[in-house]
Amino acid sequence: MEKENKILEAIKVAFNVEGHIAREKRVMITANKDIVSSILLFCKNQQGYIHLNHMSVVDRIEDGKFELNYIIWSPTEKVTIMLKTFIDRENAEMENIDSIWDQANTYEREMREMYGIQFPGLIGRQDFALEDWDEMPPMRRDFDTHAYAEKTFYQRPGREDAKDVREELTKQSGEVIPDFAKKYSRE
Amino acid sequence: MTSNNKDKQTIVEYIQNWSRKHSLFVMAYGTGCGAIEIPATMTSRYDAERFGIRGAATPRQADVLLITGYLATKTLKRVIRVYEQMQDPKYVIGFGSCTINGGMYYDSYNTINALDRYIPVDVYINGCMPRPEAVISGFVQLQKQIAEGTANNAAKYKENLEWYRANQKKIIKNWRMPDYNW
Amino acid sequence: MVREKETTLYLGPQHPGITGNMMIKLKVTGDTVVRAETHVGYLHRAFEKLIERRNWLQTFTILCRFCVPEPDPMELTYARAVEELENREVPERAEYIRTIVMELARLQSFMLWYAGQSGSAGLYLTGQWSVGDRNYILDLFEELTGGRIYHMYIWPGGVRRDLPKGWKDKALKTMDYIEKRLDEYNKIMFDNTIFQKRAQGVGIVPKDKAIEWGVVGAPLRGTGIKHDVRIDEPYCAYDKLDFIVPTQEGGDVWARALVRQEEARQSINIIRQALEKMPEGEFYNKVPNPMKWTVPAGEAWTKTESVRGEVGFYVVSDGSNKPRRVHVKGAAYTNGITVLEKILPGQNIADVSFILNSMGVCPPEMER
Amino acid sequence: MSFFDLKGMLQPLGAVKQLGKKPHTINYPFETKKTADRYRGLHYNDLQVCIGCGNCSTICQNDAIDMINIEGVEHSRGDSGLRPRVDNGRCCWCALCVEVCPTGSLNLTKDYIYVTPDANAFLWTPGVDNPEGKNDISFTSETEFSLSMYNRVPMRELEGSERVKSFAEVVLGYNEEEARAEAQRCISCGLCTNVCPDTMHIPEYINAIASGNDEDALRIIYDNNPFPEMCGKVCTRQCETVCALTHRGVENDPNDKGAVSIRWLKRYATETAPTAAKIKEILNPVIAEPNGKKVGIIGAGPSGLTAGYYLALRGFDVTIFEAKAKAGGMTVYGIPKYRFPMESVDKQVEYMESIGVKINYNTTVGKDITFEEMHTAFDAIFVGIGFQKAWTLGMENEEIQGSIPAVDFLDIINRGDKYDVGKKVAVFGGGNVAIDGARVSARLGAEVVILYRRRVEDMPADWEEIIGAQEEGVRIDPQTIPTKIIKGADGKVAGVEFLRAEMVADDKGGRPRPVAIEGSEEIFECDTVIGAIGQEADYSWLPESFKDKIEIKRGMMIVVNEFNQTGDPKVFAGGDAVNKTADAISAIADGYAAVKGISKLLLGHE
Repeated sequence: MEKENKILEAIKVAFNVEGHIAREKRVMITANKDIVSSILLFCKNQQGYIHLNHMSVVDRIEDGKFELNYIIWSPTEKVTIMLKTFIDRENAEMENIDSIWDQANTYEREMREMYGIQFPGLIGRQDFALEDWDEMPPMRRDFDTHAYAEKTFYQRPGREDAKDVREELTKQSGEVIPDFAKKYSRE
Repeated sequence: MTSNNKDKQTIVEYIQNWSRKHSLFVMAYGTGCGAIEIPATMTSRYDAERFGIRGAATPRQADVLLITGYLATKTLKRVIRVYEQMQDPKYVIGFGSCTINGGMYYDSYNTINALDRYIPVDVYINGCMPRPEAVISGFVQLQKQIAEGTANNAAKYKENLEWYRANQKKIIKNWRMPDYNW
Repeated sequence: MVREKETTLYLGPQHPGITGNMMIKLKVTGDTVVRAETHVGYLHRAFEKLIERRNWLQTFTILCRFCVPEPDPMELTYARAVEELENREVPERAEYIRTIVMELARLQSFMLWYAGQSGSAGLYLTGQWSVGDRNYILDLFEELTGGRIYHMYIWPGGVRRDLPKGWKDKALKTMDYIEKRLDEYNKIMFDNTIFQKRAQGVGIVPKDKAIEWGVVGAPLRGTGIKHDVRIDEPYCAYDKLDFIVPTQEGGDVWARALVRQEEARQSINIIRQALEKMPEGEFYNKVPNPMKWTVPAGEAWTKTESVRGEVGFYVVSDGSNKPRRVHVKGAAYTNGITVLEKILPGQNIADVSFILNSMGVCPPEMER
Repeated sequence: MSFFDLKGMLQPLGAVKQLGKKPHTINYPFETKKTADRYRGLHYNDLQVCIGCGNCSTICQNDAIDMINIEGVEHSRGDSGLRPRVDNGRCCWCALCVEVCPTGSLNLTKDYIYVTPDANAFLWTPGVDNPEGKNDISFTSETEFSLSMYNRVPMRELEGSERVKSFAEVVLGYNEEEARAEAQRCISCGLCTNVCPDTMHIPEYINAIASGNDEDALRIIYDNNPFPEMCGKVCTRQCETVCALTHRGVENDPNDKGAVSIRWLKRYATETAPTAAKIKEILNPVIAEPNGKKVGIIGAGPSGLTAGYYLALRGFDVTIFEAKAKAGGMTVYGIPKYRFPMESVDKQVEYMESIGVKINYNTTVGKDITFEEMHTAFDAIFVGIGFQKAWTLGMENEEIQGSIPAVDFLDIINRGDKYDVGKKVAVFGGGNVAIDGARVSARLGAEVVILYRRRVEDMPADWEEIIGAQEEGVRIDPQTIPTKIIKGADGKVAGVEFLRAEMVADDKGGRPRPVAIEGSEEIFECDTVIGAIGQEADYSWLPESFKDKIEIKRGMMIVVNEFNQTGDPKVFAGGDAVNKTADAISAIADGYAAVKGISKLLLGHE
């Protein structure tokens, strides 16, 4: 755990952020969005964490936030740093880091398309995987893909005679499930 | 499709169908997962060339379009374009669950569910994904239909072009494609 | 200096030289590539969205579809992520079986690569051989898992079924056969002057930039950097097995091909060792009733070395019976987009699909 | 490397040597490669084994499996009558449906080829579309690694030697962790609800427990059962006999067969509310405005109290007349305290009284108040008198000291009075009451033998009770037919004479009958004989004038309609006196049905 402690302390001292060691070779840090790029630069240029492993978003819709994760790795230390920050879901905007790592450009383009997060100064095509998409960014949790698919794509008929087992059983026995209990019935 | 037109064919039609049946040039367009079994079908172990099945690099040369699984809406546009570029006679084989009723991706916002709404399909092969034997049986079924003269969906497509276009345009919002004149 | 006229070429999505359903927009002057832009999305099925609607177990069946040529690392990486979240023990036998499955998958994927790499150089015979022989590995898979391509075999807690009777001997026999055949492929492919001339000095990934660019897998090892998740962060039974991670200097298509050639041999070596060392015992630490199975809240980042490079799964649980987020970082996500766009300029158009094959570009994994 | 690299030019020509080799091509379709023994091909379902639980349909992430009615399959006990149909236009052959199938009826076969030009022809009813598929089965699940969990979380109990020292409760109950784990096993099919006389919402409350919402579970239970604590401890649990998991769980445990312990989970839920006040707080019952209608109830047993509780919730003015000093009926006086402690009943009665149910104790109808008086004073009457009188053994010396019917014996002990059983006790019968008598005697320090006509496996008592009794040192002597009670010199019981019996197969296909073996008389010396061969009702309170309206079958059973209404529209009846099963849950169901009937009669809606 020596290496992990070393980098954790270094970041803590330099940026006054919270962090802990999740397990061997995993350092987790939570930082304010303003200093994310500084931490990344610090790790890359001064600590040898030169490999951007991954960037990810988690939609924390209940808090009105997007959780952004930057996962970086050092080929010498073999330690992974997971840097986390939260941004507002409304008018989501995050600093563009593709000047630090070029490949971040791809991740950011995808995030822009899938979550609607804006990265000022991001170059590259507006669309990534989608084409002529005019709904809300689809990976947002409030986008209902099943409903959209049912509405948009043809549903082949012939399966209307399907029965719900629980419902069929209540018909046979005359059971009446109270409304408040129904949320516990089988999906 | 069960009716047998074989007896009603003229000798010319019979020879035509017989020749078509034994020379199926497959469009080399791997649209989905099922494409992974195409190399296996085509190479030494299953050797589909025994049936006169072989690859063709461009749509103009091809007879058979394999829709190897799900179609993302973005691919659907290209598939329609490829299909329309193909010369008559042309056939479509749908691979696996995804082309029939959406398969695994039935609730995805980006994949179509029923292929036959957008282009006519001659044969469906069951499976996810169909293994080489199943693929070959699909081709054998197609050959049978060709010999019987029942595989004439290309003509159906032209007749019902408006219906197909309406369905296609429902999915493809930005329709910027040339009209091919077959 | 006279500026030559630029022409735009669209390579794909329907093109025999493309490695899947994707498109590369090339700006060329003469027959030299000036700029390349990768367009993906032709295979976008929104897996990560669909997973939001599926519970922890249902997710495992859909994951293997992320990458068609080599689905097993996806299953494994997910299983390991869930196990990490849950602190679920995996029986040792399962770890060995997983190792074998991973290496078999690697091997069969290499055999597809043989076909692609030589085919894009115009050598079609290798493909006929290797893809034909690949069926023997798929037969092994079929007997072990019940499926040829999509195995859906490695799941959280272990593997689905134990090795069937007689499988071990059959696997060893197949390995002997494949090993013999690899030599024959080499004769018609690697020893072939045409291939050598096509491959050497083409599509160079610079060593000093490789890690920073995010290059992973064989392309990285082809530059002389020895980085492999199997050694850096060993998983399954890799830390108990002896194997070499081959590297080559040069960073060109040739170096990558040599790396893969040696890796295929190492795979056979690993499979033999694992079959030998595998202990008896349980193969599955049963998960609870899948419909009510909840995983403690938390996040996990697990990495696996697939044939194309490092595959990472970022899995977040909110404590419910469905994953909150499963985000996949496939090897091709960097190798096939930014790295490719960097190394293509200056290359000959004819070499583009050659380079694509050697970079292991796998579109379904890029756009998911 | 020059262009004229001769080796590199010639080496590939080595491929020529392959020319003479036999190709490895599989000449499909003329030659077929055998698929693997585990191949995941088309589905096959054994329609006879399938119970239509729909677990396959629930696990299917592709929404490919529908449950449909098919010809020739009717619903029956523990079978919903539905069968799965797979949409092969959705299926991905992951075989999760096979892994979760609790009966093992659903399998995948080696057959996989299906080719057609018709896109609508991909609906596949396994077992109907491939009846011969049974011979082709390849991918199956086995109990040890099936995703259905066939092993019950064991219930912690007192040691047998510890139990006999006191009347302390034997079963210790699940703790939270155990309850969650047990609740997780439930596949929520709901087949159990169909056999529950009271159609309790079993999957719902189990799911509530599984997801950690114990209070919700309690609310769901109280929806149609106001005695969950009793049911949670002593229910006959028909539900557990049809649990989907029993079909293969029997391999692991022949007793509980791996059924979800529905009873113990209910018990766990009730432990959320240790006092009457807490029950009220959690349920927060909505009591309707008084509607001015008065209902009289005879007997404060499970059926009477149930009727009283739900009637009170609906705004009726309810008065219960109970002959004894405590409410609860047989559950208080007939069930030993080591199974069902007195406080449990008191708590529930207290809760009922708190929402307005009035109980007149020590008031016997026919003595303290006549039935005619009740009939005029109330708008409706519910009769829940139960079976109070034990059947006589019809044996010599039955009336002498030392011979006592089990119900009376249990009554005495439960009241807290003393009864001297002596050193040795013989119990006649094989039902729960017999076992209760035996186990209580054991707790009083006696050596106990149960004499039962048939084999141990034929005993109608719960397997747990039988095992529990044996652990406590009770000896079961099966295939014995008592013939006479032997009177000692002191005029008390001195022993029992019995015949050995052999089991004879029944000609009509019923269960084997015991037939006495001539001359096999034996004598068992004992101080007490407890007879537990059945009980009946006492209808002496019912005036003759009503007997033509209220029909009583064979002097025992009151005849009622679906609303538990008797021939007299004002009079409803329930409990042991009405239903054959004579258990508490049926009594509760009767009470609940009568509530609907009374509401319909007096308010015009159910």
